[in-house]
Amino acid sequence: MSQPFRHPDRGRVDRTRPLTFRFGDRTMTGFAGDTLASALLANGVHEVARSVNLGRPRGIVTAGVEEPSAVVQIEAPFPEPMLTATTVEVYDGLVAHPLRGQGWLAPEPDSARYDAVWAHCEVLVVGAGAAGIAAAADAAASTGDRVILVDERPPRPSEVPAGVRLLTRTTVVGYYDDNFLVAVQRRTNHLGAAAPLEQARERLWRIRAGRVVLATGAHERLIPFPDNDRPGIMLAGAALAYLRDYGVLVGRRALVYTNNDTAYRVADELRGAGVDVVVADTRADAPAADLPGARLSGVLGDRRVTGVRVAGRQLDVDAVLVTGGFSPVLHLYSQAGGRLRYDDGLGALLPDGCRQRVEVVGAAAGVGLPRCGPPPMPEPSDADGRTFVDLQRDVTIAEVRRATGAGLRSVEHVKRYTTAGTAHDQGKTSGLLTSATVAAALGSSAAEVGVTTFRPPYVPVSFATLAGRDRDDLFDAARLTPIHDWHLARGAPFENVGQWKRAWYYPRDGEDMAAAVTRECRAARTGVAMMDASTLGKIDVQGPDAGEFLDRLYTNVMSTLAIGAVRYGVMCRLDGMVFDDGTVARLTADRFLVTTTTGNAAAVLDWMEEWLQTEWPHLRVWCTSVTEQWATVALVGPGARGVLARVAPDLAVDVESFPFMRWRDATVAGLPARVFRISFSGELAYEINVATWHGYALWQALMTAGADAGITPYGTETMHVLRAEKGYPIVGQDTDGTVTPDDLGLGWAIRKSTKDFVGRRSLSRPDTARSDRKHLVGLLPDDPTLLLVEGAHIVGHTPLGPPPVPYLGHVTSSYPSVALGRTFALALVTSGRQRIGERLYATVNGTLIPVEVTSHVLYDPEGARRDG
Amino acid sequence: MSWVPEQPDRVWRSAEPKRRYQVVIVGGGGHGLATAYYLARNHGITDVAVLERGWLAGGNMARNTTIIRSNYLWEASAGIYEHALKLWESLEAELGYPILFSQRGVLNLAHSPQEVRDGMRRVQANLLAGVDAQWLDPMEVAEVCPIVNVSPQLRYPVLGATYQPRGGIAKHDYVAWGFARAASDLGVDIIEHCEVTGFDRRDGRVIGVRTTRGEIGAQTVALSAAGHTSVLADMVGLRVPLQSHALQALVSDLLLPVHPTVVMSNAVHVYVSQAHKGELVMGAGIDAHNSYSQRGAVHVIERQLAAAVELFPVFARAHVLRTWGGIVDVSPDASPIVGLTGIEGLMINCGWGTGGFKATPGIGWCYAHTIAHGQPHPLNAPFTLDRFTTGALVDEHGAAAVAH
Amino acid sequence: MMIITCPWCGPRNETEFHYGGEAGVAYPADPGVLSDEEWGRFLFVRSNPKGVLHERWSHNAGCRRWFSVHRDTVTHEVGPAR
Amino acid sequence: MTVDQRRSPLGGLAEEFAQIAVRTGGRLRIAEQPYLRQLNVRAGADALAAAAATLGLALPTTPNTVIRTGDLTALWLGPDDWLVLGGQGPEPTPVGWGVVDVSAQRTAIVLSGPAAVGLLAHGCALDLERMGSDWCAQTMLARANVVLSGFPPDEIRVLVRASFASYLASWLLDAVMAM
Repeated sequence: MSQPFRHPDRGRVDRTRPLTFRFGDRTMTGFAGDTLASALLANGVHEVARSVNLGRPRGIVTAGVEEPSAVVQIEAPFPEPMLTATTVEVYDGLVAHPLRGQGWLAPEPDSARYDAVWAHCEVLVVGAGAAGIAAAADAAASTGDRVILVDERPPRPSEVPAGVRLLTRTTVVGYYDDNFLVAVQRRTNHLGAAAPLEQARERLWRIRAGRVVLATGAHERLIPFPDNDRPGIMLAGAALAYLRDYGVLVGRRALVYTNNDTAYRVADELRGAGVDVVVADTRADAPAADLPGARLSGVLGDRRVTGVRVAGRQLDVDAVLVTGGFSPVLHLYSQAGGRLRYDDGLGALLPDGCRQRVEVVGAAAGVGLPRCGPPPMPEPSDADGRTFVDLQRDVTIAEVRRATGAGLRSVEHVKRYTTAGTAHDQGKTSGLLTSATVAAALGSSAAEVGVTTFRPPYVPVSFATLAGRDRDDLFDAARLTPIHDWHLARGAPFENVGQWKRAWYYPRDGEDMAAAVTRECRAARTGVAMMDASTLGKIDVQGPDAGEFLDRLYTNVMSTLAIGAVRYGVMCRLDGMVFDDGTVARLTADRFLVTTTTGNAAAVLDWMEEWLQTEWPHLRVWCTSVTEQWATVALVGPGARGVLARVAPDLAVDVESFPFMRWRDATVAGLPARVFRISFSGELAYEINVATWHGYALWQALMTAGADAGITPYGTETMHVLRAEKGYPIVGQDTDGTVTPDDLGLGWAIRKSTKDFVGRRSLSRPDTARSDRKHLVGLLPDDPTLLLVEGAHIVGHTPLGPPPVPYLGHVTSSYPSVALGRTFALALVTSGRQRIGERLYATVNGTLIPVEVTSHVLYDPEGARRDG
Repeated sequence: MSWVPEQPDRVWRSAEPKRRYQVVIVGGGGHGLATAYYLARNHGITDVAVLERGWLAGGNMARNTTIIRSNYLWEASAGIYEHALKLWESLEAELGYPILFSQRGVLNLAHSPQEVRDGMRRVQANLLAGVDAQWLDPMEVAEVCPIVNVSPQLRYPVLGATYQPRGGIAKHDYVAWGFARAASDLGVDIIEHCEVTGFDRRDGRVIGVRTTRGEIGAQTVALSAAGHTSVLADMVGLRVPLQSHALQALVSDLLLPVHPTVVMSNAVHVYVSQAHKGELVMGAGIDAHNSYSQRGAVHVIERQLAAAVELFPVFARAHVLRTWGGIVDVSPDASPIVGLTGIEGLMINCGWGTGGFKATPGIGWCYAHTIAHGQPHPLNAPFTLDRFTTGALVDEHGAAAVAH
Repeated sequence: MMIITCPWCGPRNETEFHYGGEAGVAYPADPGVLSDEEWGRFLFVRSNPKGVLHERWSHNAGCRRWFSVHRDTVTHEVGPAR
Repeated sequence: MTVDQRRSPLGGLAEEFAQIAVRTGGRLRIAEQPYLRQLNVRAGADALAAAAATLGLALPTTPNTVIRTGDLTALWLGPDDWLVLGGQGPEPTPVGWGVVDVSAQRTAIVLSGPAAVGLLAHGCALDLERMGSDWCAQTMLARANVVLSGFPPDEIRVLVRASFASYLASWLLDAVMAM
């Protein structure tokens, strides 16, 4: 018979829409509106899981998120581990499986979409029970207030007050600073395989509320007794919910076991639905009880309750419905920073004040809850090892007593010793039982023992939901230059530099990276080559005090720079270590253009603003990022002048008219441009800047103009080789935050005058002023074909000997060089400049490679090539 | 089914404070307990009290993500962490306590050419320092940890990783309890719910502490209070270069074994292992602002999980069960501060940032030596306070970054 | 997600701001005259109270202005900007 | 007359943007407004009047507001910081204040229609429902810094840096799917 435990007419399920699902190896039917738990119970299935440690059969205990027992694995339509049967809505094609404490993850990627949204309201009400609806109606009545009412259940026919935005299937999971709450909305789960793919499966709501009303209700508690984990034993309120909401009878003959009066309403209603009910009340003074002053001392049945021993009698029952009172749901309140106080009458915690604008109403504030005290704890007995306080973690009274017996006094220690309260339900139904057991064992009170801290999330949230839409290409912004499409079409691989995508090299047919870079380097040294340098940071610094300002930030003097001239500059952090480098060009008397490294553009601008605003507000200087105002193309090589002359016929490009370290405004390829004669390769070079929207056109024009000269686009790898051959350091590669300008051989860039610059004082500290610091030097392997690994370490002796082996430094950069006809490296080496000419050894994975120390400037040390 | 081992029937002895001790250790976390243990075991100093203001080992010891490794960049760091790792390798037998030490290996992923250089550099430095270290290419990463997404299509693809096979995890609480019980057995007094409210001084020298359970005299007071060090140091007018920040962590629901090792990625700010019971244990970034709140902001968690799902697509439908924050004490060079303070009778051990747990036995050993001899142990000698004057920093930002 | 109130733009999420640590630590008028110890203190030592900290923020994703607030490092409650 | 050689960051997406209006039945329209002239103006209180006079417009002093003067729109960016949109010609010459032509630094994406605010709520934390008219704000949209400005009845202009434009456009197109 299908659904033998379905009551003929009670409940709110839609009997016109039967649904077929599979649980374990059984195919069953339920109705639209069922949870997996209600559908299973309708089919008479109580045993739905095994316990994690002891492997005991476990059933369904609750009808909601607090479920401590019925944890299942979803297998289809897409695997999801560790969901409570009480919260999974049934749909056609659902396949679920009983679990023993651990779920499993799908090996295939989750193709579902996720999403997040911000929301603002004056009033947020959590929980759409009677108290929540009343609070929402109240709030909505005040003019103009936006009221959001959040409820974890599917839409119900209950009345939504006018002007209230209702979010159903939505659970508030976290309550953070300044009334910021996060909720998870389950949007398509209940549709199963029919869920539209483009719709987000779950949506994260980030809600900022003026004030919050928590109408989160209360969780019913178990009363501990031997074998209280047997399937068929559940909370009395849950049995009532299954009848009222789903039309499901949890059994035919039930024992209601209670310490409070709510049980009698449950008993009456179940009797009305045809269930035989016996009420056993732990209180002696319980006139309505069939068995007053009763203790449940045993349970019959192995995989399902078949009977109980109570009050010295044995009863045949197929369900035991327990109520040990109620604990207000104050997880969110506690997360908000709300204080809790223990109320003896309720045997539970109540709200006791919060610095945030939050109020608690209804059962969550204890309203209407029976004042029955904590659940009665059993006297110590042989059955303690079968009397559970935390079902999901298999924690028994005996285990808790063992913890206190071992010497533990804090409930936090007991929790960690026993693992009580750490499972899927985070102790929603067990927390108080654990505290009560500890209190009983220590002869103390639950009030003194307290409970462990409530932490977000209130219910488990899938990783993907919290990741939202920040996945795949949207995981992080990819910053593109205006010439990106060209690089892409040309087949360049890209290097991530911060968020930027930079063309790495441009392989021709059949070329690997090494071949491409060799070709690109040769072109730059012997012909003409070009690179997209648009990612360089650019800052417009203007104002009457701009020169003075730059003098304070750079190690060298900028205020003396002539209009039309450019100077290389280094900045230090306060600790004297190199922060960034770049060029400074003087545009007018009170205006400079500063360039920064690609990675530090934002940091340098922030640095400038911080100094200007917080230390030197009297300086009249304004800094503006123009990084993306300008596209920059570096035109490099002995043939660069010819190509430039061709595209900029009005620009005098001869050495005298346009010398090194000067800039000129010009029309280049018909585009308004600013051309800088600066070089990061040692070759004759121009950096041509045009408005970003003209970058692509400039690039194409240069490619065309240089075609007959064999103009060669090159990427960041070639740029790195060319600069390394010249000994130009790259901040972040040849430096690591422990390197001073002098360490890099940039002592010449430190001004001779005593005028302060940021970081100067640090350079004279005892350790920073040592002469035997690590210096940037060149290394030439004895074997000119051998390429050192970047990161290889340098030692002065052979053999290595046993560790710890003292070392002198490490290789920061290493390349094969077509210009040098051999490999070379840059390295930071202790007393490096004093070791030039010495034989040292590079060590990689224990092997030793002999190298000679040289100056870090290996190519064209005289600087003869820069004029072409 | 892997489940936790049976817990011992006996833990530490809860003591009442005496009037005075030879050594009072302020802070009953892993470091304080290990220090007490090694004071007794290595130096025969058993007249020791460990004062804990709350429940024992309830601070960072209870909140960290339990990663153990020694592959730090600089010789000084590798020295002390490797000493710790060697002690970890025999600690279970030493303490007679099941600490679930599991050497499942630690991967540090590299996502940019610069991270590849930095990783290779660290591997070579580690090998010279006697630390086991390997460089793995992406395919080798996938062999060690098949669930890592090594597709070059990732926004920040995995370009390789450093690998320390001897790294791993242990069960934090059990480590603390193991040290507590062993120290207690050797005569150390462990005193919980005893908060230090001030210091007693005579002629400039610290001669004891005032606590919520009375005054306690001491020849040496040894601070071991991690994120709360500044609060204590302020009481004696000692200015320590520390800032306390919230570091967030979380656990998932219990899963069948899926993740065989420990994976850390500084670039995308995530690190994850799967603990013995089956839960994924994850850490994220440090909140930028100072905080003593032991909770963090949810946007950090969101970002962390975006990174986790990118790197481990298999994690998409794992669930976050619980999030929390620890308070990490961060020094300017991301290295610890250990040793003398310039105040007679007062020693300091702090600034471990995110590295505290993995150092536990090592620093306990060395701090005990420092206390017993009044001079730093050679392994903690580089970590003096005066390096912030001379500039001889041990800058682990590059290698430690956010990390752990 | 704290709210930090920018004196110009009003309340915004903490993610729009850059944290600048303790406020009121002025750059020395003449660093050259400081001893190594004094300079070291200026560089590295900042207050770290468990309680109210006078600290700097910059509205980085907004108007880019620096300002200071008093914020409780335990409760994260923020006093008025100045 | 020279050929216009400009190429806007989102020129290639015009068709995809146009589809949105069709798909949403006009509830949401998205279009790039390329090559908008933009001047970054910096002036202390002492030079405010001089700057406004030279530029021929009023500069708002109320944070996060906009003043329109003829075809010029001045956005408040900071207490001494404005973005002036529209007009044409080279940078004016400032005296005692500062100006930088940043026309190519950002491109504009204009969203309009009743669904515009709801779409932005997927990535913007500001309470856009409660903005007045002629407002502006610098903030984050998804993972990009933006300058937003809003005009009646339902238009919101998103100024985004050129290098982030492609990312932000992808994000917007994806968000439309999620709506």
